[in-house]
Amino acid sequence: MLITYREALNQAMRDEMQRDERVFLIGEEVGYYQGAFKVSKGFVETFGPQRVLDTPITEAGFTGLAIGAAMAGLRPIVELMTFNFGILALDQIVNNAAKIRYMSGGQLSIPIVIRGPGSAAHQLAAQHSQSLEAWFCHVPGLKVIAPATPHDAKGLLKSAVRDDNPVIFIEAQLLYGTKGEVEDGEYTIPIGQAEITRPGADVTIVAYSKMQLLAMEAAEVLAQEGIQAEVIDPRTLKPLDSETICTSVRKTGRLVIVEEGWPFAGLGAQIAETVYANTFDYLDAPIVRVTGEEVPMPYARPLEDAAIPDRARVITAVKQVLGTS
Amino acid sequence: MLITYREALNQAMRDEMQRDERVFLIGEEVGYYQGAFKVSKGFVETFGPQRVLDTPITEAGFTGLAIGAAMAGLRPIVELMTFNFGILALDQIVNNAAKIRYMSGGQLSIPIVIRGPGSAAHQLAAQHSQSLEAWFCHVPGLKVIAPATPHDAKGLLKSAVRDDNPVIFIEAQLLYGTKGEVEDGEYTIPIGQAEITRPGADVTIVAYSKMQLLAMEAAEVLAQEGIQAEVIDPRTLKPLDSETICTSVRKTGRLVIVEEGWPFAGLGAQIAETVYANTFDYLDAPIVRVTGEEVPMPYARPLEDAAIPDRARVITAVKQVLGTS
Amino acid sequence: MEREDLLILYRHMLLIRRFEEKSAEMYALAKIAGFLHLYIGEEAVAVGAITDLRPDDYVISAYRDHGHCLAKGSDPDKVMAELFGKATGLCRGKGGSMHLVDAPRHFMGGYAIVGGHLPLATGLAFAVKYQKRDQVVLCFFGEGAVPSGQAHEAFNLAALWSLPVIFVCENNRYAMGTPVQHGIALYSDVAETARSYGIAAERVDGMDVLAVRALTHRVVENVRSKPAPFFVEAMTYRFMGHSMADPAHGHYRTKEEVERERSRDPLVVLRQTMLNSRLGTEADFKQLEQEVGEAVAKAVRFADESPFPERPSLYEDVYVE
Amino acid sequence: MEREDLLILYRHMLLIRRFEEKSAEMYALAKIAGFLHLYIGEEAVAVGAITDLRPDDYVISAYRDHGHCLAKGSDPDKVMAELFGKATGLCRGKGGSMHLVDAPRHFMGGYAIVGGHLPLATGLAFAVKYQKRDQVVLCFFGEGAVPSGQAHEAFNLAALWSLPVIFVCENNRYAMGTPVQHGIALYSDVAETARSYGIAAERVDGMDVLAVRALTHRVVENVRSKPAPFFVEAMTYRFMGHSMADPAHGHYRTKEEVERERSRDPLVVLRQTMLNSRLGTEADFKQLEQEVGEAVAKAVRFADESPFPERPSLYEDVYVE
Ligand SMILES: Cc1ncc(C[n+]2csc(CCOP(=O)(O)OP(=O)(O)O)c2C)c(N)n1
Ligand SMILES: Cc1ncc(C[n+]2csc(CCOP(=O)(O)OP(=O)(O)O)c2C)c(N)n1
Ligand SMILES: [Mg+2]
Ligand SMILES: [Mg+2]
Repeated sequence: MLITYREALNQAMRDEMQRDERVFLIGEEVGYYQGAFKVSKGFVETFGPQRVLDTPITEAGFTGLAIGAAMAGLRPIVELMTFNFGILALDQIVNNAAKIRYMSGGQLSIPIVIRGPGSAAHQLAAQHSQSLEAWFCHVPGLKVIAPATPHDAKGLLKSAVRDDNPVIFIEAQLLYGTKGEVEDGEYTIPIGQAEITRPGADVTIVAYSKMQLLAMEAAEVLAQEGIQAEVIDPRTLKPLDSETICTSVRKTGRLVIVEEGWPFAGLGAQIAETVYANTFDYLDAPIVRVTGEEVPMPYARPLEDAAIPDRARVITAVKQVLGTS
Repeated sequence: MLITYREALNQAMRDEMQRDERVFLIGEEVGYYQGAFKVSKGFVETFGPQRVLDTPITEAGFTGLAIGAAMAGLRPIVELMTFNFGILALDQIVNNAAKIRYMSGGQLSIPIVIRGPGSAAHQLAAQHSQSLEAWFCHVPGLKVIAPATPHDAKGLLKSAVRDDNPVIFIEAQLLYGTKGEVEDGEYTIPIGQAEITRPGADVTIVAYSKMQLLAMEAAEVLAQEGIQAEVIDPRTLKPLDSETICTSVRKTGRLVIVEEGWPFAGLGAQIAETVYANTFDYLDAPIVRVTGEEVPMPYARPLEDAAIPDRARVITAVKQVLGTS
Repeated sequence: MEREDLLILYRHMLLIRRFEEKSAEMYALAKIAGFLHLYIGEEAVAVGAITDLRPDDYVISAYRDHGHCLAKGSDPDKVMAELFGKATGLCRGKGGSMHLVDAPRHFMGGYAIVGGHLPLATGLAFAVKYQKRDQVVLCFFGEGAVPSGQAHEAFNLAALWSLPVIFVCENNRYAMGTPVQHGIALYSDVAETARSYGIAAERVDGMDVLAVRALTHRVVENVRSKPAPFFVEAMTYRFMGHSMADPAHGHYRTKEEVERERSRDPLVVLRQTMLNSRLGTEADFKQLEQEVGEAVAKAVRFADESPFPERPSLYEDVYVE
Repeated sequence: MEREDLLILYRHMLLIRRFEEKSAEMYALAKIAGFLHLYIGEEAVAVGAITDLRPDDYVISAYRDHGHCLAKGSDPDKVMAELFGKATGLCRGKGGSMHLVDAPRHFMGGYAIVGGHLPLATGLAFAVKYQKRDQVVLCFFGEGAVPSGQAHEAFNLAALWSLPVIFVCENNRYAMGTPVQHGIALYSDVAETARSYGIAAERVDGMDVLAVRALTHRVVENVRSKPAPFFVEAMTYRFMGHSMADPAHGHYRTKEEVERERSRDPLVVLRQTMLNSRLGTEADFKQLEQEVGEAVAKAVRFADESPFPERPSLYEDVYVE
């Protein structure tokens, strides 16, 4: 069936809550408001306020509460209204969720999913338009997922909820309304598996979340010019499926990485380093990164547009890596 | 004169506070306790409790307070007892200190230094042994400094205090007691300049903070085996002096990067990516990274030792990059 | 109060009201985008608290900041241009609705992380005291910020160090769709939070600009002469949705409730008071409408005709060079 | 109380005392490293509050956690082995002094970010309520954590949702070198913090194990039958420095003050009560000393003879596979 990314998330959570009584949803406006972006539409009506909890604006408090509940055997889904507010819960995520298992020598585990939109929407300005995945990816003990399509969103969210580890699940405001085919019925997608979303022999493009859509568009345009790009969506950012990426690069010899976040110490740097180190003798040109600009996000539309990667920049990057620009 | 890193920091802050009334020091135990690691020894006695402020355990609160004070024209130095607690102030640092200038279209500026020890000491376990520089380096609007020697600590801290931007200044508990020559009298070191701490033609080693000491030790040992390593200390992590590093790599063709933090999405990934992209045709072998292990820090000494880079690992890495291992 | 003063108060509230109504129109026309949080219904709080401050007193706010910015005397042209994202805006188009800043007027900004600007306010007050000056700081925030950790850390520091900051809690009873009783354990007396830090606190009718003004006038003079924080709980109501993305009434409050509250419209209340006491005439109000209408129209014209920022400005203002 | 019960209380306190004195020795010998925060002087709080909990009640603490862990019944051998960083330790040597965890005993850990475990405690209580069970959660923390934002967010949630968590504030009057009056604006009544959330609160003499026990006994039963948070302010004192890196008295408190407080030693207080009321004899105490001495010696032997964890364990327990 053709459904939106938002509906896919809704279905995944609904399934999992139906399947397992220990799963509950907690966050700001997730209940009666149906979620700030309506992802939990109908939930409080179906599952009741015991399992769908509206919280005060206390990200550290309710994320920590959910981690504590996980220590006692529950399986919380925490909705962050946006990942910008996740910064306030970072101590809980990094110092508790990610480390409690290790510090306890394996006695405890924290099966929790922390989800919500990351990255920019339209003109939300500096404090509301950040792509912070690199921070989470840096931390051992966390898994990080950033699906681009409704199909992946559903399958991966279900896997995330069933995973016994803390999972950071990064969505995007601008993806919520996008549509895609989603299999009927029950399926999951394994965490840690990239997908080749378009085969090609000339150049590899790695792009995740919203940027995956850009990459596919760019590949279309490039194909018309006779350039066959192989597009890969890592889907899981940590653990990264570097095998799939490196295999592709060994074939194409050229790589473009697209990410929306800031360039310096962004996730693309790590992907590049991994690829360079593992395909050193296969690379025909330096890897080209397409990233957000090195600035806080400006409000004005023309500046914002300039700050975020677009199709044209991906196309330019591909031509640059091919030496045809 | 030969002084400790701790004394060098103390001198730098003392000079700057004497020089400029707007400079004040704020943090937990910085006053009557003389600093948790005695960096502000004698300060409250010299400058009084108006300029040396002991705070409650409220990192977000007092860091935000200092940012607000900077908005009104003061030049605060915030001491974080350790950077682990800086996670609690991260919203203030990232969403306010780093962005206020931009959001205000240049009307306001935040001349603040946020300093304290990062990285592991001995057996302080998972919540107290983190190297989080990659996070700060990711954020536009911040500068990040991590000096390895008393000389650099003094010169760079003075520059940081005089800089009109927010500066993250990362020290290390295990460096406080180390000694080094420091020029008498007034000097500053420009932010953004790496130093070649040892010249050599065979291989380049980039290492900062504590790891710089390891790199120098390793270079000594390697020299005895006839391998001449050029050692570079970036000193400033952001903006990174990639020119100095790339020039060296163009000469040696080989690079080892040493960092104490976690490997995935660590700062070394960015340094590697920068070097690969800029010296693609000069590199004779893939860059080798020496990093902390991908685990929360364990308490037990043998495990902790295994989790942190040591001299032997640096030497092995150099031999690996030289193809002689 | 004098007739002149009352007319000024009314004019300020009317300016905010008409400015924001026009902003909503401009939002519908996509001239303004992003999040737009209107202050309509709450004007008496900003105007009552801000208009007799000294120009060098500091004001700082959250994302619902148009009212505070205009009450502090910012040029409506520049404010509207900022909402349009134009180069002539207060912040050169970089801040937008949620991050208005007017440093020369000591309007220190709107901030969009709930609770995050309370420590900043405390720091402004710290700077005042450090420099042995006598300004006060007015910090506005919604009741939704009260449970946040950052607010509490700020309260404690302000109280410990006797800083001259007046915390003005605009209790409009909802944080987005969350009624105050689901957000704050002791919802019936939000000011009790402040008292637990030894901070003096008072509640005031936030729909009555004269009451707000009387209270803040007294408090400001006290705080100025003897620095210490104060907490004002202003009972108010927003007539519009949380932002343009939220309907004025929805599942979380009924149309009836909104209608009922609208009868306490601060503009209507003041107007009635003035008419009753013959300190204002229909002619006065008509003239004010016209003046304000023209000012707002001019602001829109200015914003509309101004250029967007050029690409190079993207990279400016990240660092002080 | 029965003689037997009193002897058990005394034994628990004595075990903690001797265990920690020995730990300090082992620290001097570098058998233990990192931060070591001793609980000496504060034993009555943990023992009074924990020993008549049900085994399935939860306890959670900060970094000064040996006392709570031992009071919850953990095996001293494994605790000492953990301090030694040995593979046989409670946490396989990975946690150390600040992060003891004994999940089977529902001792949910020691945490080293001040304030950071209060939300966890609230979450444990949430899970209890969610699962319609009747355990209670005891959460211990120093008064230094009270101003932290995380503590406040936890108090508010616990109060809003009536969660069965008892917050036990161990007010030893110092957070490292910071006297409580420099840390908490309303230092004279720390429990007022809790009341501002509508949380019932009581102060108790934390040097008197019987007083602590009487209060917590009553509170636990109330909370169990009718879930709601409670706040205990236990007035106590640490006889040693903040950690092994800090002298017992220094600039922030005088030798005289420490001496004076030592006269309220909880062990001495209980012993005197028992002797006075003839519920304990010198012979009893002598025998307890011997038993406990042997237990501690055995723990040290066990720890010393145990192997360090092997390299592969470095990579274990990061993820559940
Ligand atoms: C830390 C944080 N969490 C969540 C949000 C999303 N958010 C924006 S406004 C708001 C409600 C705030 O309500 P209140 O403080 O009462 O102010 P009001 O909008 O009523 O003026 C929320 C939850 C945010 N901006 N910051
Ligand atoms: C968030 C945070 N900031 C600072 C520290 C450093 N620190 C460790 S213990 C401590 C004092 C805590 O005092 P209190 O809560 O009263 O507990 P006590 O040590 O007296 O038992 C401080 C500042 C920390 N661990 N966490
Ligand atoms: Mg509100
Ligand atoms: Mg204490």
